Amino acid sequence: MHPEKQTHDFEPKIIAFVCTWCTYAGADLAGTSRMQYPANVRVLKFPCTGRIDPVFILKAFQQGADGVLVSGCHPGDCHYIAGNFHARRRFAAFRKLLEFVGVDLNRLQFSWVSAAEGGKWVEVVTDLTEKVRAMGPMTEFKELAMEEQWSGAINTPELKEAYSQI
Amino acid sequence: MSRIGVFICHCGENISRTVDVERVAQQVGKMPGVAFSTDYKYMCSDPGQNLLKKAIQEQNLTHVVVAACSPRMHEKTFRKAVEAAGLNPFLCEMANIREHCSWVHENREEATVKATEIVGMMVERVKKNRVLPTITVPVTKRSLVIGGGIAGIQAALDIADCGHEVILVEREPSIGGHMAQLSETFPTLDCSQCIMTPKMVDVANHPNIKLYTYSEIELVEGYIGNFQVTIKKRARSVDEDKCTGCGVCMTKCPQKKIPNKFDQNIGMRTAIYIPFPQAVPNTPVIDRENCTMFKTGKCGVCQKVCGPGAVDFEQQDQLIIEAVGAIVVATGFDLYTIDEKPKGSLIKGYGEFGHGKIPDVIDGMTFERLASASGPTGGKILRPSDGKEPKQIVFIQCIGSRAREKGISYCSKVCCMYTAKHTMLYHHKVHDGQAYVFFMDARTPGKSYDEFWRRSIEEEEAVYIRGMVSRLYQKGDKIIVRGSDIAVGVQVEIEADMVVLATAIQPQKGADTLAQKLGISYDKYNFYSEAHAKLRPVECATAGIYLAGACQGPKDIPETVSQASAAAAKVMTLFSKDLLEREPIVARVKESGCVGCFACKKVCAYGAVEEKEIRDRQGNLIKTVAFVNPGVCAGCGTCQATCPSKSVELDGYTDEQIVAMIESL
Amino acid sequence: MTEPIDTSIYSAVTAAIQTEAQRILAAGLVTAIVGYAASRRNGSTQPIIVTDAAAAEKLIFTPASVNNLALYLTKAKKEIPKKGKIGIVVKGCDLKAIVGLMGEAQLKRNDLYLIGVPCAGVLASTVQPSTALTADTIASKCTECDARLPSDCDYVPNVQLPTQPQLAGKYAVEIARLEALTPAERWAYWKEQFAKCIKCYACRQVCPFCFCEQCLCDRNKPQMVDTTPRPAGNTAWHIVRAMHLAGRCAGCAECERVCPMDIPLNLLNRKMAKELKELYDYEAGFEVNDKGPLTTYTDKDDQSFIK
Amino acid sequence: MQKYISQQNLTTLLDTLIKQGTRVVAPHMNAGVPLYEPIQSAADMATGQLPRRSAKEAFFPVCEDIMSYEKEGQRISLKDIDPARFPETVLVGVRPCDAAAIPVLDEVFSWDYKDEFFLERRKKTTIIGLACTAADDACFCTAVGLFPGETKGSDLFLTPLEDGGYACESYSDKGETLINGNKELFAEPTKTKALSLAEPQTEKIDLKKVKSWLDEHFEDPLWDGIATRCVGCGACAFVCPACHCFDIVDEGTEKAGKRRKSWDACGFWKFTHHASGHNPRDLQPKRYRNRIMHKFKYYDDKFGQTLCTGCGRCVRVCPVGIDIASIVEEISKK
Repeated sequence: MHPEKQTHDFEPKIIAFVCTWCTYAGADLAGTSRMQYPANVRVLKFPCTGRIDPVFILKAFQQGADGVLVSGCHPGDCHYIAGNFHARRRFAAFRKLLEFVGVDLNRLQFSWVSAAEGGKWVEVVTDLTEKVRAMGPMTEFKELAMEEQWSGAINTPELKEAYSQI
Repeated sequence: MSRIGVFICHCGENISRTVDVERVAQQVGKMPGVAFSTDYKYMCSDPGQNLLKKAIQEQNLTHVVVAACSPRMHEKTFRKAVEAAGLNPFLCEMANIREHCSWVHENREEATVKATEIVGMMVERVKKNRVLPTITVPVTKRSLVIGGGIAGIQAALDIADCGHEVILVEREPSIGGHMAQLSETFPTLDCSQCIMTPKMVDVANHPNIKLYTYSEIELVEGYIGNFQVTIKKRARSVDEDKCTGCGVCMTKCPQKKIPNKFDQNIGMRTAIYIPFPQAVPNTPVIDRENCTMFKTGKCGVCQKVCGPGAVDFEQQDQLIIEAVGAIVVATGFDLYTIDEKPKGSLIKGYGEFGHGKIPDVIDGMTFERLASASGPTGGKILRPSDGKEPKQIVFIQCIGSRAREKGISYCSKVCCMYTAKHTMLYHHKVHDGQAYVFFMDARTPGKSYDEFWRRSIEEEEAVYIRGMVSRLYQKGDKIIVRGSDIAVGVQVEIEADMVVLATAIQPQKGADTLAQKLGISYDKYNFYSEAHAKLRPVECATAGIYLAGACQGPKDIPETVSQASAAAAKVMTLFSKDLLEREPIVARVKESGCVGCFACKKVCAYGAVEEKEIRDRQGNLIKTVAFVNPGVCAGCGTCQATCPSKSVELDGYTDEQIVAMIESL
Repeated sequence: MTEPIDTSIYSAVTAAIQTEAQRILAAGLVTAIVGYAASRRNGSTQPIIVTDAAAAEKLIFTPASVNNLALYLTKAKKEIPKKGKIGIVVKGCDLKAIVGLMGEAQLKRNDLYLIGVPCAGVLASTVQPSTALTADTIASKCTECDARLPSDCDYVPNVQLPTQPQLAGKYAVEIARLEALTPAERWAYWKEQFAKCIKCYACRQVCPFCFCEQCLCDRNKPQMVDTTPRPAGNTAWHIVRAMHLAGRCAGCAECERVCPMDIPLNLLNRKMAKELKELYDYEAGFEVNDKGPLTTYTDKDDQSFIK
Repeated sequence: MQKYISQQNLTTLLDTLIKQGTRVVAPHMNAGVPLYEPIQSAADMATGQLPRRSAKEAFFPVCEDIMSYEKEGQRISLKDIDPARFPETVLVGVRPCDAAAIPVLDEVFSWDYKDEFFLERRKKTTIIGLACTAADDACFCTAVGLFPGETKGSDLFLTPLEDGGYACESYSDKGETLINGNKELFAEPTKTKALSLAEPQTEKIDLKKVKSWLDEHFEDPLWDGIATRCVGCGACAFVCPACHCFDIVDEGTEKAGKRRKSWDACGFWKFTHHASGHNPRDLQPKRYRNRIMHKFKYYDDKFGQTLCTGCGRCVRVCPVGIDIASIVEEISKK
């Protein structure tokens, strides 16, 4: 009844920011259709992709996400007329910025998943999880969180241990 | 300090089969701020809800998280239950551990860990939830109906009968719309005017209906419950109060050869005219473009003959402002004009069928006027070119419709049925004539529709040829129609006396301009978009605006009437309360931080952001800030993501709530 | 390469500014003029607000007139009373910022008297203010300047701009260099740069577009960006700053000039400008735009990155 | 105690210290910017330019943790930082203007509250000062009563000689201990001429006069005149060797986090912003006035010292060219 968990060396943490009308509903559909996908994703619901601030993506990486997914309604399907069009520009720009400061864009996925696309949701989540799993942990922001200005740094055993855990 | 109650639902076995709900409840119980945590078989059941209510009261809970199915399923249920127990409903959140967890993962360990994290995320979120009072907006219980066809008339009468005032605005000099032009209607063949004109008269006589004909919408401001509409009442040049409708002016008017649009330009009218004898209002209008007085300054015959002195050449267009609480848009349709491609249109012409070039190639509406007893031929089917009775007549369906290569992919829905009707009317009037129909498919769903269509073949002897016409040309006084009968697989050539094209139904010209004034959305064909294709088919996404009839998509009369009554019902629902309650998920501006860059205003698709001046006690302007009208705001939050200083915040989805969720992971 | 750059027009520009300033102050056309004046260190200038015609002689323009004075017109500078018409000395790059501020409802053209400066370039922040202007000492932004002559000003001194030596665009070169690196190498580069940051917020305080009364990063409910000057918070701050300026930044490079730790901040802004130009054909210029590239959209926008 | 140390032996001294596990902090180039930083080898020392930030950060870090918290269930557990973990440090190549600021800071950090973070680092650090041979026109140590050979604050003071070596004099027990522990590297003083010290850039200012004017002029049009152009950044305070205001913030999540202390600046609008929303220093001139008052009056009132060593860093970094030396000079002439 309960299949064994597939063992992997590394289970990535994936944070998904989705709009409530299309992608959240699409993920619900995947559920009602009993489709299966990796359990790594955590979904945050927004009214619209237009509400998703780039800072949230940054915050997610800082909080230890190994991959981030942003997903909403297909162009023209926005429940709020044009929220996804604004989001499209905002993220087109933001991903370029992240890329420029050295974030590997393979860790940041954008998609349009409609309420009818339970299958696409599964595909997008599975692909991102597998891709990020293959890349290994996102160490950049985690390391950064441990770093201090030299004058404030103390090399404690706890810190060394924390580093080794990244 | 928050005292959060967490309720983990088993959903029978739907959740508990894969998620160890007891362990989740136990783990969650240790999270900071959680005062009570339990699991239960069916949280949505009455005992489940009672458990929730009891716990709120006994444990003095301040916030609630129900971990169960999707919030799209039961959020309302639990928020209601929470409200019944005395908490603000927005202090309750749902954690989706069914659709997003137990149903999509098989491994119990993984699913249990994930469910715990999902619940933990919602626990952190709910701590930052604020009490949100329901937003109330006063409602002006008058409504505006745009368009005086059958849809507008039906909606106006229903609302007016309910005791609410209606402003009915019609662009043409008379109400009636396309239905008034029809001869008979399918599938009963009752005379259109016989059933239409009584309704028109009802409108004219209704104490609750204020009728503006020959008028257009100039400007729409405000929001649900509180619209201000500016109506441009074009100068009729005839004083409606003085005119008795005697018609002397029309009989004396020297300009008698003006094509009458109502008769599809095959009948003629005078320069001072009513479009048809049963027009409502029965007040003539002077067509200033064709009136000798207006063109040359000399004539004035109508003024001289008018007993009551109603003719007024000096009359000006008037702007009238009306306050209404709801708007029904019923602007109807227009027919696809096949010989030209309007500038900027995505639709290509059908020049190959000679419409507009071969006089005896006409469209369906022209056929209606020919068949109409009150039409230009007195109901006789006569060809426009020479007035002869056509003995061989060809009907071609799907002109424009379902023709992706021409830019229209939709089905116009009514053509199969009206073509069948046309073959019958033709057969009744030209007993020795033969009707042929080229068709792709026959679409006849509807009560008694298929029976009607079969009758046209089986009893009225119409010959149906499945296939499209490839070529059509004039030869002598005949029109040669060539096509293929794909059912039999042969080429067909018919020497026709007249050809009738079932041209596609399109939205009225200017539908897009009106939509922009109203702030409603429309598709690429300019049909207005409903809020939800299935569940909100008569509402626009913009609150307080409703749709009726063919402006939303092709429809026949019964469907139009149903939708009009449905729109009226929606209006009456809105008017049933003095104050409109709205979900408080709207944006709010924190004025102290706002610097008035109005990026929010630039991205708001609803025009909900206004500029507001802040003044000190002496009245000096301190600054201009953004103000979000809660009556208009739809709650998408695009403004907040755009605001550089985060001075506008979407209640229910604040940065604090979202960051709390991210930080919980 | 130490090719000298001809700044001989600056003395004529200075004289013209003084005469015009005196005239408009005396005639009451403006209540104050924001310009540059000499300060103690050899060759240096500092911003000055002149309200008296007699003090107009203090106004100068030199290669050390580096500041973007548009800052003083914004709401961020509450100390300057914004009553009546204000005159301001602007270089082309400064004018772009003023134009941007007009587009964001922060300034009205009628409230300003623009004294445009034909500009041959200003000094880099890394050299002493007394240094002569050469291809080496010129500010990086000036190597990519397309706005030496401001347009639509109320007054521009009538001098002939000398021909400029061809200068290699320093930002374009550096952006191309960084783009060619791997993400990990770029991360290492920026990590080293941002680690130096001490969160003095000079970059924010001099930016004409950082006119928010309360910066997102000064809010603590929620704490979107950690405020402490540690590598994590520094990195977040600079990413957020660049994103908030995307599609707004006029390229005056003040952020980079004032950074006491010499972090190449304008590189981020230039990179975003480059991307927005490529994506939406948007560039900061002399024309007031109602909407910036990130407050508008078309239904045809690129979405090749969206699955 | 006066000694001589050759360039070679100084290198050996530092490398030995590093090998022994002592943290050696010296001027060092970091991504193109000279900063006082721990060095891995004496060869990394770069004394040519005045470091962009002062030496105060060796005692008063830009940012440091002072406590951590963890929440589990209804319990919160706190953990203090143990100052015993601060490393033994030798701070070398310190400019006189930087070294002189340290004893000034001692006053405030050991006043009614003993700041263990500052004092513990102070206790574990030996300061080797280096006479200043290059100044620019932003420098004004001579205006505030110091000079390029000032030894105040140094445990050991080096004066560069023409032969590349240094005259070396100890001014404290820590200095003597360092010499005594490495006797073989130090020789007796030589007759070699010292390199000429940096040219004084400014006349000495009568700081008593400045203070007495400040005593009487809390309200004065001067403040508006200077500070309308101040943009309210913290650059001047952060690079200053004597500014010592700090902020304490908790960073982390609901579950765990740290309490941190980091530099603050009186130029920031938030500096005196009350929780109520009121701000007694609501405009920039009031904030800038505080900067001058604190340096030349309040600190003097309390500790009898001036909170400025004339390093000129604030003059160099000010985005709008505000020049504290000219302001103080202007006040002294009133």
